[in-house]
Amino acid sequence: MGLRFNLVIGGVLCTLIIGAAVLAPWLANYNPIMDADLMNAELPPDAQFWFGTDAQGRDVFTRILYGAQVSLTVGIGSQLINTTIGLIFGISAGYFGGWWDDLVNGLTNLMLSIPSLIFALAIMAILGPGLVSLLIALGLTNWSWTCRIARSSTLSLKSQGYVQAAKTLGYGDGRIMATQILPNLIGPVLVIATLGMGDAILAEAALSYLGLGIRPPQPSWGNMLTDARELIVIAPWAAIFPGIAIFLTVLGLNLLGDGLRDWLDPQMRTRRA
Amino acid sequence: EEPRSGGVINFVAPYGSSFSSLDIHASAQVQDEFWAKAIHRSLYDWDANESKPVLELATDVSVSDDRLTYTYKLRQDAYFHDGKQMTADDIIYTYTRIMDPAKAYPAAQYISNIKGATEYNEGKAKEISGLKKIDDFTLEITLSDPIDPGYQFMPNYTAIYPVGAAEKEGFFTNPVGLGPYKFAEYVPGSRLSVVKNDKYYDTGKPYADKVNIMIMGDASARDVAFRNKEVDVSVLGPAQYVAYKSDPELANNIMEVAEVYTRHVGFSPDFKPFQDKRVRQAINYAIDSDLIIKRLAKDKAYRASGWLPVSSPAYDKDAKPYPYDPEKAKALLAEAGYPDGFEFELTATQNESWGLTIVEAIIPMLDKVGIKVKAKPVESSVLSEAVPGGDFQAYMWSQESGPDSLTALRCFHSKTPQASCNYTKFNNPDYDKLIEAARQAATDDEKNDLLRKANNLLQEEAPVWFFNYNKAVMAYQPWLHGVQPNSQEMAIQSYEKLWVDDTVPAR
Amino acid sequence: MLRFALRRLLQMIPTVIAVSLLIFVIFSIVPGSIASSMIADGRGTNDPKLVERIKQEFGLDQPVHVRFGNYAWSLAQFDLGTSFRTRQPVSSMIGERLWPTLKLAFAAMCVAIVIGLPLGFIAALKPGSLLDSLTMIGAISGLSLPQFWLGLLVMYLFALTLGWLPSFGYGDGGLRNLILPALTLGVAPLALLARTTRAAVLEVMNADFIRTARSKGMNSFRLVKWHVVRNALVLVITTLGLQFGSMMGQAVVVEKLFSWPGLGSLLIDSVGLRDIPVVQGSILVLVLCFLLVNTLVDVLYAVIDPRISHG
Amino acid sequence: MNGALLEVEDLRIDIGSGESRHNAVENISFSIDRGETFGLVGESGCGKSITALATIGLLRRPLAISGGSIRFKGQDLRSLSAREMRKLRGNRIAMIFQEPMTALNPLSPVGRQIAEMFVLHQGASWHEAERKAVEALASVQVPAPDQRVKNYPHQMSGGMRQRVMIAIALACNPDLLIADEPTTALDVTVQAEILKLMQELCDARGTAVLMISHDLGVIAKMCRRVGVMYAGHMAEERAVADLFRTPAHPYTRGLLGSLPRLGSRGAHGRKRLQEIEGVVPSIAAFPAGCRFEPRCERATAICASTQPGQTDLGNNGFVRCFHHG
Amino acid sequence: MDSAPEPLLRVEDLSVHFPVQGGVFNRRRKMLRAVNNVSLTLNKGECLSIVGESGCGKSTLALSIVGLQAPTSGSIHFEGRPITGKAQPSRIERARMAQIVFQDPYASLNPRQTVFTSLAAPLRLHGIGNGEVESRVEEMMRLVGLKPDQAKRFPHEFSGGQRQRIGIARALILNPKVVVLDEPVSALDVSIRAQIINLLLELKERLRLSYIMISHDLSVVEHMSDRVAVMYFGQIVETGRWESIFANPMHPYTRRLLGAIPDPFAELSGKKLIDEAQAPRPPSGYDYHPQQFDRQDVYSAPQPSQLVAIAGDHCVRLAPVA
Ligand SMILES: Nc1ncnc2c1ncn2[C@@H]1O[C@H](COP(=O)(O)OP(=O)(O)OP(=O)(O)O)[C@@H](O)[C@H]1O
Ligand SMILES: Nc1ncnc2c1ncn2[C@@H]1O[C@H](COP(=O)(O)OP(=O)(O)OP(=O)(O)O)[C@@H](O)[C@H]1O
Ligand SMILES: [Mg+2]
Ligand SMILES: [Mg+2]
Repeated sequence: MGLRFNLVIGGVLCTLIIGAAVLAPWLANYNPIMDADLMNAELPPDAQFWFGTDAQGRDVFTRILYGAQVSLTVGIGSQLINTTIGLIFGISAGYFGGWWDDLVNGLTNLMLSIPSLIFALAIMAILGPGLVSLLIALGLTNWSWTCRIARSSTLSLKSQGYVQAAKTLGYGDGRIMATQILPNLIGPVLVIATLGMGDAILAEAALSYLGLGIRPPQPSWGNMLTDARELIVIAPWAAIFPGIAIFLTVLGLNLLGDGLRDWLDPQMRTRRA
Repeated sequence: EEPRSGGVINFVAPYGSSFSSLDIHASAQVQDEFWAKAIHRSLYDWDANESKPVLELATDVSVSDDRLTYTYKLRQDAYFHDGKQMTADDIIYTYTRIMDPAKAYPAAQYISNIKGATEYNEGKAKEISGLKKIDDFTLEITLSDPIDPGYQFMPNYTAIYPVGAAEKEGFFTNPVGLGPYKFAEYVPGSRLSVVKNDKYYDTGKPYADKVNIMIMGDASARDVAFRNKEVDVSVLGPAQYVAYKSDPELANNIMEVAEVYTRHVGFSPDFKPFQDKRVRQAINYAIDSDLIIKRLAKDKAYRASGWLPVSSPAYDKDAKPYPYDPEKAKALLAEAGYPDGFEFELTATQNESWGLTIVEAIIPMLDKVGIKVKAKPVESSVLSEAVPGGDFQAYMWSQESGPDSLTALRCFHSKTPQASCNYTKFNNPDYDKLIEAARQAATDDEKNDLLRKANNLLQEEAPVWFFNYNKAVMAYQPWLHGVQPNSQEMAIQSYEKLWVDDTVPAR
Repeated sequence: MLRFALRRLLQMIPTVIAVSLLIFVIFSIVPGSIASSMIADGRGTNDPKLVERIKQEFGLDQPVHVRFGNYAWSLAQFDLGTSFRTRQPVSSMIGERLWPTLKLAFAAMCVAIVIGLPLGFIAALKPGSLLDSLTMIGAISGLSLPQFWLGLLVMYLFALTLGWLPSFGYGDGGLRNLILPALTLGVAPLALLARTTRAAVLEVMNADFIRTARSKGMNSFRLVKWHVVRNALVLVITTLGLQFGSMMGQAVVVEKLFSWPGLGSLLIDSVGLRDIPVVQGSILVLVLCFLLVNTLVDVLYAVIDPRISHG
Repeated sequence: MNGALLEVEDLRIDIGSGESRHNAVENISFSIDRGETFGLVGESGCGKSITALATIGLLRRPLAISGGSIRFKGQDLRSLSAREMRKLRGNRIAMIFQEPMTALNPLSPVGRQIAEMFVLHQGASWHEAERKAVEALASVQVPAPDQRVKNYPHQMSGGMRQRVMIAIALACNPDLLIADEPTTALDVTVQAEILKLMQELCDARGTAVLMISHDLGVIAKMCRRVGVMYAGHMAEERAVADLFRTPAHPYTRGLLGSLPRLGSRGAHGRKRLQEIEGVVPSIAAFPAGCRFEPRCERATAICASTQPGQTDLGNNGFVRCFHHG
Repeated sequence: MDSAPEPLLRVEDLSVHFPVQGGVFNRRRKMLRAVNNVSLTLNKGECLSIVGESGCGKSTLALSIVGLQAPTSGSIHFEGRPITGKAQPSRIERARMAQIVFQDPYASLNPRQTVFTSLAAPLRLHGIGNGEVESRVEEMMRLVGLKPDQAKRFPHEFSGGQRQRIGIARALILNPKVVVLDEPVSALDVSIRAQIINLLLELKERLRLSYIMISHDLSVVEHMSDRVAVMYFGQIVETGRWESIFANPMHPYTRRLLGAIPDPFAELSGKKLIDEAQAPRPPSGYDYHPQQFDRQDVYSAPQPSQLVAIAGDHCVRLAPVA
C-alpha cells in the first residue's frame, strides 16, 4: 500500500472529523442537549434528522458532530499530556543516564505492566466520570511508549556529532535537550501521538461501556454507543452511526500515523505501541 | 394444563456478572438470591399472587397480645439436602450465626429485631434471648418491636442452614439447604446448576430436573441469548420491552409486574432553594413525567402519585400525580423568589431507568422553566455512599418502597436519620403522627388508611420528584410455564413452580 | 539460559512491589465502599450500624498506614487477603477465575498468531500486491474497532443470525463458547501482528545478509525458510509479549460482554462493589501474568537470538 | 575455450520508473579473462556496486538493467531464466560484500552459512556439508575451524567475518569472484591480511576477480587492469601500470594528483595537494554531455553537449574524453 | 634545553575506563580500559596525529580532550592550567580552548537547523551581539570556502565535503586554540579529500591553530603532521616527530601498520616502506610491549611498561625484561 494512500486517506478523514468538530455549531441543525423532544424519539433517518434520533429524541447527526469535539478533545488532550510526560521523562533519562535513567526505566516498565485500560479504569474510579477525569486518566496511562522512543532516540542522538559539538561549544544541558534533541524527536513522537489519539478514542468508548466515560448529557461517541447499544433492535441508527464515527476516526488517525511514520522514517516500521 | 415433570430450565441471573459467595448470609446482592432461592428456604416466603409474606417452614404461628412473641409450629416434613431433618435448632443456629459478633453479615439487619439480637451481636450476651426452642418443632421468637415478622424472616438472605453447617469444611463450595433444588455445579462468574431435590416437602414439586442459572449482566448479550433460545427467561430493559412487545413471536410470553421501587429525585434540605416547598413542587410540575415514562421508559413503569407503589396495600388509587404544568412551575418559582430559576447539581448513576438517561431528558425540561441542571455521574457504590452521607444537592435513585408499606414510609419519619433512609431529612410533625398511629393500628385496614394519608401528605410536601414505580418485565420462552408475578423482585422466581413442556429444545 | 531466565524472574520483583504499592494507594483513596455498594441498587435501607460493623470486621476503621502495613505484610507472605464481599480468600477466588481468563487470552493469541502471522508473511513477500493491500487495510481497520461494538456484531452475526455458536457464557468450558469471545479479543492483536510481521519481514528482506543469501543462488522458499523466518520472529516476538498485556486489559470488556467468568469480569464487578482486596489481587495477578509472559518472551528471544544469551 | 570469462557491454542501469526514472549507470563495458583480477574504482555512488550486482543478477527494484549485455563464458546472462541464474550464482559467480557485520545472518552459526553452499550446489547432506564447512573455514586460515564453525557472527571480529565471507564465496570454486569493497570496513593491518589471502586463494584456484574499491592502493596491489568510473560512466579503462604512469582522463589525473603520496613529503617537502573543484553530480542531475564536464578544467563546449565515445589507447585501454592526454 | 616552554596542551597519565553493562542483579561490573595512562603534549601551532587500529581508544582520548568524556584518572592541562577534575572550567570557558571536528559529516550537523543557526547560536551563547554575529558567520563561511549566502540552507542541501567545511567552520567559530580532528577526511570521497586537507593546513597557518588529528590513513598523517603518536589498545606505543616515525619505525605495531598500507605508487614501483625482515632490536634490558593482545585483554590492566626515548623525542613503549 502506497505511502500516499495512507497519508491521503488518513489526512482526508482526519480533516473531515476536525472540520466536523470545529464547525459543529454551524453544521448542526439542533442543540445536542437541549433539543430533546421525546415525541421525536427513535425516528429513523430522514430529511429532517439525517442520522435519525436517539431515545431522547435528539438528532443523532447533531450529537455526532458535537461528539467529535469530545472525542477529539479526549484524543488530542490525552496525547498532549502523554507526550509531554513522555518527552520530559524520556529525553532527560536518555540524556542524563545514571540513576535517573534507571528510575524512569523502572517507571516505564511499571506503567507498561499494568494494562492501560485497567489503570485508566482505576483513575476514573477515583476521579469519577467526566471529561477532565478522562483526560487525566488517559493522559497518565500511555506515556510510556513516547518515553521509550524518546529515551532511545535521545541515546542515539546524544552521540551524534552535532549534539556533542553543542556541548563543546558551551551549550547547557537544558538548551541541548531543547534545541538539539527535541526537534529531532518530533517526527516519531508525532507518529506515536497520532496513533495514541486513536487508542484514546477507543479507550473512551471502552470506559463508557464500563460506565466510566464522559458525563452525559454531553455527547461523546462512546456514551452514545453505550446508550444506543440496547436500542439496536428498534433504533439501530442510534448505535450504528456513532460506531461508524469512531471507526472512521480511529481508522483515519491510524492511517495518518502510519503514513507519517513511513514518510518520516522507514526504519521505524517495526516499532509500534 | 398439567405441569410436566422433567426437563432442564435455563434461567438467568441478570444483575451482575458474578455471584458473591455461596454463603447467602454474607451477601447483600439480589444476584445471589437467584441461586439461594433454588437451594435455600427461609422461615417465611413471599406469596407472589397474594403479595404478602406467608409461612414457609412453619405450619402455624400464634402471636402474643403485645404482638412481640411469636410461637411457630415448624413443619416436620422438611429435610436438608444431606438428609437431616429440619428442627428448631437449625433456625436458632442460623439466626445466631447471622448475628455473629465477629462478622458483619448484611442479613443481620433482618434479624436484629429479635430481642437480644443486638446485645449478642455487640458481644454483650452469650446468646440471643429472643430465640427459644420449646421442642424440636416448636420455636418461640420474641421481637423487640411490634412489627410484622413475615417481612423480616422472609428474605432469602435469612436462609436456614443446618446446625453447624457453616463451620463444616466444604459447605460453601457445596451448600446444603431446604430448597427444591440441590446444588450441583458452580462455574464462578458463569453459571450455577442445581438438580431436583426429590425429598422437597412440597410433594410433586419441583418439576424440572435441573435448573441452570446463567449469570448474564449485559442486557444486549442476554437479548441475543434469549432470541437464540439459549436461555428461557430474560429480564427486559425499556428498549427491549418495546421490541419484544412488537414482535409477534415474543409478545405473547411477557410477564409484567409492578415492583416495589419508587424512582425519584431527592432534594437536599441543605440546598437553599430546595428548602422551599414551592420550589420542590415546581420541579414536579415542570417535568413531563408521563412523556418520559412513555418515550424513554417505554411504558415500562407506572407514573408515581406519591411514594407508595401500585402493588402496595396502602396504594391510593384515587391519588393524582402532579400534572405537567410548566406555567404553574414558573409561577411557583417566582413566588418562591426564583423567577429566573437557579442551578443545581444532580448526582446520578449510569442506570438507564433511574439514572443519567432520565437526567438527560429532564435537563431540557427544567431548562424551560429556568432551572439549570448539571449532571454529576457517579458509580452506583459512590451514589449509595453520597446519598446517606448527605453529600448531594439532588440525587436520582430508585428506593425500595415495599413490600411493607409501613417500613417504606417510616423512612420519612423525622426520627429516621439521613444515614439510614431519610435521605431528604424529611421532617413533618403531622406526618410523624400518622406513622406512629399506623404502627399502633389494630387492623390492616386501619393501618393502610393511615399510611395512605401519610403518603398523600408526602406527595403534597414533595421532598422528592415523584417519577415512577418500576414495572418489571420478564420475557420467557413459550415452553416455560408457571412464571409468577413476583412484585418484590420479578426475576426471583420460585423455581419449584416452573416447568417446561415438551417443546423445550434439547439441552 | 536457566540463569538468564532466573535473572529475568528476579527483575520482576521490584515491578511487582511497585505495582502493589501503586494499586494500594489508588484504591485507598477511591470513593465508595463495600458497605455503600450493598444498597447501591436501592434495595434495603442503609444500616449505619452495619456499615460500622463491616468497617470494623475488615479493619477499614484503621488509619491508612496501618492498613498498608497489614497489606504489605500479608502480601509478603503471598497472602492476597480476604474478599470483603465473599469472605473467601482472594487467592482462591482468583484461582477460580484465572484459568478462564488465561484460556481466553491464549485462545485470542492463537487466533492472532494463526491468522495474523501467516497473513503478515504473505503480504510482505508480495509487497504491493492486492493481497498485501487488503491485508493491511484489514489490519488497520481491525485496530480501529471499538471492542465491545465488534463483540456485539459477532454476537448478532454468528449467534443470532446464523445460529452457529452460543452467544455468551462459559458453557461446559469447551471450545464452542470460547470462539466468539476469543475472536473479539483476538482481532486487535491479530491486526497488529499482521502489520508487525509484514514490517519485520520487509525489514529482514532488505537486510544485507539476505543479499548474501541470494548471492548464494538460493530460491525464495529456502531463503525464507533458512534466513527470513527466524530473523523476522525476533522482531515480532516482542510485540507479541507486549500485546498480551493490553489484551489482559481488553479482556475486562470482552469478558463482561460475553459473561465470561474470568479475572476481568471479577475485577470489574469488584471495582463496582468496592471489594478492594479482590481488586488489588486481580490487578496484581494480571500484572504478574503480563510480567511472566514477557519474561517468557525474553527467554524465547534469547533462545532464538544468540546475541542476547551470549552478550 | 577462447574469449573472456566475463564480457560486459554497454551496460545501462536505470533507477526508478516512470516520471522518476533516472539513469544510474551507462555505457559500461569491460571484460575479464579467466584468472584475471580486474579492478573497478570510483567515488562513492558512482555505480560500482550496482554494476557488480547486475553482473550477478541481484539487482532489485527500483534498479533494473535497461540495456547492454553481460556475457559469462559466452552465455548472455540476461537471457537466462531465474532458475538457471540461481544455478550459476554462488556456484560459478560468487560475491563478497563490503560490510562483514551485516552480510552474515546474525542468527545462524557461520558453519551452517558456509554449509548451505554445499547443500545448494553440490547436493550434499547437511552432515556432509558441515564437515566441508570446517575444511572451507580452514582454507581461509581461520584457527581452530572445527570450533569456529559453531560460532555466531557476533562472536567473531570483522576480519574473521570477512574470512567467513570468503570461505562462502569460494566454497564451490567459482570461476568469478566479485569482491565489492571487501576490506573498506577493516583496519589497514587486517586489510593487508585479507587481501593477501584473497590473492593466494584465487591464484591457486584460477578464480577471476572483479575487485571493487575506491582505494587506488588496493587496486594497484591486487589488479592487473582497472576501470575508473565516474558518475555512472566508465571514464577510463587501462592496465594498472599504464593508468598510474600516464593517466589519460582528466578525472583520473586529478584523482592521482590529489592523493598525498607516502614518502613524497620526506623527499620533496610538503606540497599543496592538487584539488578537483566541485562535487560529484547527483544521479537526478547528471550533465547531458561528459559527466565530468562541470568539474573539468579542460572542458569545452562540446563536452557539455556530447557524450564522449571510447578512444582506444592501445594495450587494451581506452578513455572517454575529448581532451585526454 | 633548560626550561622547555609550557606546551599548549598537556595530557598526563590519562585513563578512561568504561563500565561494561551489568544489570541490577549483576554486581560484577567489568571495566573496559579504552585509554590507559596516556601522556601527550601538544605545542602551539603543531599538528599531532594519533594513529592506531579501530577501537584502540583514539576517539575516546579525543573526546576527553574536548571535555566530552570525563577521564577516569589522569589530568589534562591547557596552557598550564588543569581542565579536568576539580579545577574544571565551565563549559562556556572550555569552549574557547578546544573544539572538535567529527568524522561523519552527515551526523555532525543538526538536520533541523540552518547552517546559520548552527554557526550563530554558539556566538550568541558566548555573548556576541547580533550585528557582529552575522559578520562573523559570513567571514567564517568564506574562510572555509563556502558562499556566505549558503548559510541560509539546511544541512541536507550540502554535499559531504561541504558539510565537513561547515563542521570545520563551527569548530572554529569561537576561535579555539586547539582543534581536535577525529578522522576528518576518512568519510569523504577521494576527490574531495584533498580539498579538505588543503583547507585544514591553510587554516592552521592562517589562524595559528594547533591540531590533534586522528587518522588511520598514514599518507594523510604523513602529509599533515608534525608529530605522530601510535596507539595500540589504549596505550601509546610509539611517539615522535613525523620524519622519525616514518623513517625509523621501531615498535612492531608501527611497523606492521606502515607495512600494511597499500600505496599505489609504492606498490607499482615495488618499493617497500618497511623491510619486515629488518626489525630493529629494542635496547638491551627491554622488550617490545605489548606484543600480542587478545581482545579480552582490554578488560585487564596491561603489564608494566614505559615509553623509552630512542632518539630525540622519538619514544617507544618497552617493557623491562625480567
Ligand atoms: N536500492 C537503491 N535504490 C535507489 N537508489 C540506489 C539503490 N542502490 C543504489 N542506488 C543509487 O545508485 C547509485 C550507484 O550506487 P552504487 O551503490 O553502485 O554506488 P557505489 O559506487 O557502489 O558507491 P559506494 O562506494 O558508496 O559503495 C547511487 O547514486 C545510489 O544512490
Ligand atoms: N561510551 C562508551 N561506553 C563503553 N565503551 C566505550 C564507549 N566509548 C568507547 N568505548 C569503547 O572503548 C574502546 C575505544 O573506543 P574509541 O571510539 O576510542 O576507539 P577508536 O580508536 O576511536 O576507534 P575507531 O577507529 O573505530 O573510531 C572501544 O572498544 C569502544 O567500544
Ligand atoms: Mg558500493
Ligand atoms: Mg573513533
